[in-house]
Amino acid sequence: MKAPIALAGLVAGAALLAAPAGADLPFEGQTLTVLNWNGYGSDTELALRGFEERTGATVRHVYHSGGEELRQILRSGGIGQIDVALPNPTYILQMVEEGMLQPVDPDLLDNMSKIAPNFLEVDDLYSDGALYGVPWVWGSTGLTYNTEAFPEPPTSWLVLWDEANRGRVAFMDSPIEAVMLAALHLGQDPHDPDLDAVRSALEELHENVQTYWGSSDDFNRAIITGAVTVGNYWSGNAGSLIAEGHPVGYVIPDEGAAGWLSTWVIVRDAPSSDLAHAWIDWMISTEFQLGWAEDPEAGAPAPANAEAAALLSDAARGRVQAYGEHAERLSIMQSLTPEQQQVYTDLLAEVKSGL
Amino acid sequence: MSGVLWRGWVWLVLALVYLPILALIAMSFNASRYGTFPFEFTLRWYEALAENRRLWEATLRSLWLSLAVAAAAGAIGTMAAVWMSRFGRGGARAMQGLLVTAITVPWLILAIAILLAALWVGVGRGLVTLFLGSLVVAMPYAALVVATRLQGLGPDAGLAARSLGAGPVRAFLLVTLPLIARAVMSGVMLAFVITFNNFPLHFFLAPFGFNTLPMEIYSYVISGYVPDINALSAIILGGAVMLGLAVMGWRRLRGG
Amino acid sequence: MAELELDRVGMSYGNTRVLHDVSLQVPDGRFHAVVGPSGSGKTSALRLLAGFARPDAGQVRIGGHDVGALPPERRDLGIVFQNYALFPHMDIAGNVGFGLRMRGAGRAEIRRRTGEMLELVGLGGLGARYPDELSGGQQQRVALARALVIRPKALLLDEPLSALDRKIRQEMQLELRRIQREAGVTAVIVTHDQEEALSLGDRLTVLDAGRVCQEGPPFEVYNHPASVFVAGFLGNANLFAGRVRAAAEGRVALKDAEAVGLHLPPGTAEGAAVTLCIRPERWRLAADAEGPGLALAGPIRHLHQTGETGNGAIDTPLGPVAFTVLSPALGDLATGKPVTLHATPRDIQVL
Amino acid sequence: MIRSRTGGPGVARALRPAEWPRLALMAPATALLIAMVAVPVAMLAWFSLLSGPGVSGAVTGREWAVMLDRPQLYGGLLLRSLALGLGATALCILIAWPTAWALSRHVAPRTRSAILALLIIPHLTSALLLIYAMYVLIAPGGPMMTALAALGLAESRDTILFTRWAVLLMLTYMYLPFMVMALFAAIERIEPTVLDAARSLGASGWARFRHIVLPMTLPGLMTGLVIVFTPAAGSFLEARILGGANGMMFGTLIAEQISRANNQPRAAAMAITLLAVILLLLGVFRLLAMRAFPGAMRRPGAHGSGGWGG
Repeated sequence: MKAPIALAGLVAGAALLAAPAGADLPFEGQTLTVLNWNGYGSDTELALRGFEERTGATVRHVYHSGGEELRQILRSGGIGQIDVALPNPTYILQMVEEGMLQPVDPDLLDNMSKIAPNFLEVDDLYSDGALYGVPWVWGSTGLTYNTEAFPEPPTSWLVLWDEANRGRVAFMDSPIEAVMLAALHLGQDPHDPDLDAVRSALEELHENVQTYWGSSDDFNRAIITGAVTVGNYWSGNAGSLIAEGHPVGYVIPDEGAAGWLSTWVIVRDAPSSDLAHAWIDWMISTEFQLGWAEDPEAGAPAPANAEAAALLSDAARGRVQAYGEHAERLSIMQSLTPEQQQVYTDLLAEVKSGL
Repeated sequence: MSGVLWRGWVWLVLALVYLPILALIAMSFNASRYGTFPFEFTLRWYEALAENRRLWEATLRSLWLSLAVAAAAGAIGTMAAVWMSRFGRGGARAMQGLLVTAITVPWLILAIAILLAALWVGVGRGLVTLFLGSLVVAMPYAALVVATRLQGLGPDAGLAARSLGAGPVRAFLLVTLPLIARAVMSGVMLAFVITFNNFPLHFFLAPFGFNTLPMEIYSYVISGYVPDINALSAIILGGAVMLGLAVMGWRRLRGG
Repeated sequence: MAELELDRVGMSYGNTRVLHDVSLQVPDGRFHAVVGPSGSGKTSALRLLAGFARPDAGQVRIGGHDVGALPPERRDLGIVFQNYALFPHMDIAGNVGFGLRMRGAGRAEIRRRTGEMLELVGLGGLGARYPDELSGGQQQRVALARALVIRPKALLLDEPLSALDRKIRQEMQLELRRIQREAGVTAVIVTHDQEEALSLGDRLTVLDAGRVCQEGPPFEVYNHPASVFVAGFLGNANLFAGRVRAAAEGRVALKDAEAVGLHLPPGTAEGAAVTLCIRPERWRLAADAEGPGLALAGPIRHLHQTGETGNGAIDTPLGPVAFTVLSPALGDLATGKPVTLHATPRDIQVL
Repeated sequence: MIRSRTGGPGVARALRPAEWPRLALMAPATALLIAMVAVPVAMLAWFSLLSGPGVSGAVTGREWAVMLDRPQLYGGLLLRSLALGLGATALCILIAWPTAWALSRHVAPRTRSAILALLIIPHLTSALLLIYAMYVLIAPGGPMMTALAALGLAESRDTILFTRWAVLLMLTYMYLPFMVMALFAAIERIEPTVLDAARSLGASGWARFRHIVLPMTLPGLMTGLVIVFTPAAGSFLEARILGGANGMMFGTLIAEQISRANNQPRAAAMAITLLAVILLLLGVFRLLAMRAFPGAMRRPGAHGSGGWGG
């Protein structure tokens, strides 16, 4: 009984050893450095192993905790060390201006054709006609609530300001999201609001906020344990909570919500531009996008790959909150000028300090 | 009677210090990924940890960075301490002032100062910046530990060796160094521990992609985590305490 | 001022009994020395008087009152510790004035009395120094001044001179005696140094293993030790084992030697084992044995001069015998030269 | 040989060959301290005057103007940081003092060294692990809240996590063992007979503490103050992870200036402000201590070997 198993193991081992030598892997021994959020798809086993099998290259991750920090990492030495990054398209133009990015060559991406056309129409992806960002996934930052505390789904952002929810709100620690949400709440143009009004709205909101969440874990923990009952949260992650059976609901309020797109960019002076293209091609492949979205614990947003989106199981479709009617009420985030960014950052910092 | 109250207080404080640590270890065996109850025993997170290459790689990275820094800090610190105790005169006090000042500056502020200076020079983040920054934080501890020992020792032994015909280098290597070996070891260990633990410096000075263990833990805690970090923390904290107790037990056995 | 009294006290640390039935009486204004080897219980006795320890049995009395329940801070005793126990963070004036401060004395009074006391101990003008800037002898004086300035009911001294050099120690013994007289304070000194005990105390108590061995004036105790232990502990002694041969005549037989005529204590039984004790300085050098008493002859084994006196020993059938002579007499002696030592019955103690 | 370098009249001397090895002993440490501490910290002052981003802008002093323009925010955060730092230090002293005393006077030496080791060991691993352990402990629905809820003392969803109290608790927890060490070392140095002497002179329990024990442990207390207050007031992680909406500290904002706002000059200006205020406060404490107990803060051994009292 034992001998055949040992033998089988030996054969399998030999096959494994032989495989890399036999297969013609184009990037054998190279390393790709990815700049991303922690736990945002690209560092799953699926992503790493799939890429290694295809290219022979290993992947290294550098983590950031927000778009501002992402750019900061590139500014302070990341260029030349990091190959690809995953900014929100609102940052792309400015990053091009700062000389942080190099154009993506769509001809090197076999899966480019599968991306839903509407995502490729976003202006922020292009500079001087050249493509810089490749759409990957998309989602919204909507109202997420505890269904036990709110048997009737709330339909307006007003609920965050409601005095009844003092100390029960989790609010996202992101300047641009904060400003856009306050603007929507105030009925203003989310892309060009009256900042004084926004400031006082956020200061008022601060009274209700229990925590400014910085990670999906912060939010998950807070809402599952009941420490908070309502907040603004990403669609995909909220979908995962719902799928896991937690008493959580997710809506796009009547005022609308911020919509976002995650796009891959290639950093200027990337150690290997070809490898970077190979990576992006893998990331937007139907196989990866479907695999990620179908993993019930991964908290994946909606795939930008139309083929993958069409193949989604119902369960996965529910999790990623990729419903057409949602999209209509979304205000897709737009680029900010450096001045705006500084102002937004200072504004949120001041509100958060409570002083 | 009052002695009982005093001792009770000590045990109470000890218990409180260990409360979070024990809670963490307990929760590392809890199935809920959000650390909630009811408690359901599982080894799942330890299994996940065993497969988590990132955490192990970060642990190794932290270990060798700390080892390298500790070795350098021990050497440079011992040299400075010897200089202070034997030749320093007025300079010793100035040197001591510098060492103590270096210890007094909060790590966050020092990290930012070094980062900005490194950017200004054009070096920026990098292994060299990280190494030198860690070294300058750890070295004063090693130097002060050795200097204290040398001060307690006095120059007699070294002078005696000199009077018996040993040259200054041989006198140091054969007589003084063995006498301060334990202090040097303590200094090196202290430097190791401080480097291992110095998150602010790692956070601002490490080159991108060079995530030390504290940085990995930070990124887990800040940007969403998997409970295998509970398992790793439990192993490190539990392991450190076990190691400490083992060392003490060994010393006791040897001592009596 | 008051008399101090330990009345049949017993004391234990855990299961170890350190004092058995110890009594001590120090009349008002007297200087009493308690002497014994380390572990004899002398420090425990002092701690009982001071109030740092409680007796298991018996009473501690100060001025006739039982103070068993009184904590040390309310006993009004001045204590000088072996290591002086000066407060390192206070200057000398602060140290000396501390007890007055604790008693709520006014600033001016503290300054005046502190100054007076520093003058008394010979440290006038050093009030602003710190303890670590003084020599050992000076620190000792500060400790004394600090204990005396509160005008204590009594002064307790715990090995106060043991940390000092020999020369300063002798000087300080005289000083201590002078200051105690001038202050007129009852004092108890605890020491393992017999010389110190003999020169300081009006009376002397010898302790061993937690029991009182002998009590009396120094001269008395030294010259008439009550036991082999006391004889050996207080100064040097040549001890010879013997057996009573003719009690009526006072004859005692020593090993391998002639019987010796002595004044035996009344009631000594025939055949009883006794020990003869002869202090080295009691020997007379004699050309040959004459008169009653004990004579021992033999070659000089060694000699050395210590100052005004010289010490030596001769080899005898009874073993080496120590003697002390005044320095001038040393001139006639040389190692190896045979001499005879003679002691009259008055010089011989029978134990 | 060793004593050959007696200073002589202050004539500029050429270094004799024999002195080179000596200088080589101190050169690496000195170079390191100057290049990596003195120069960068001094340069913060210069960087703070530039206009960002980066450290190559023109000298404008803009960031100081911004900070002065918003005294409520920057001053308020600074005060909060100092208050949290001082609060944690005070709590550390209150808890550590009796602990150190009990260890020194009421615990057998063997047990004592074991307890001291057990106290310090977890704190030598990684601050982040401890913060994280505290997070797990006090998280809503976590062990502590569940236990309190079971006792009917609180609701399990309530927690002090994400409040200033959590930050204060964490800072106290983080630095307590170091304060115990500092005070223990100081208390060990008080000879028991010194306290007996004070007693015999009429000092009651409180008076002995006030006049003997407190001043004699003052140097240890000052050491403790430096090793607790300085890092506590300059911390940012504790507030970042446990502080939530209300726990923001000055250090958190400094770190954000670098990692988020890309405003290095403001980070420099804030860092130098914090450093100056901390050093100033430490100086004031030292002065107050010297006022209250002039003899206690002397350097020991004016007659002895001289000390680098640590």
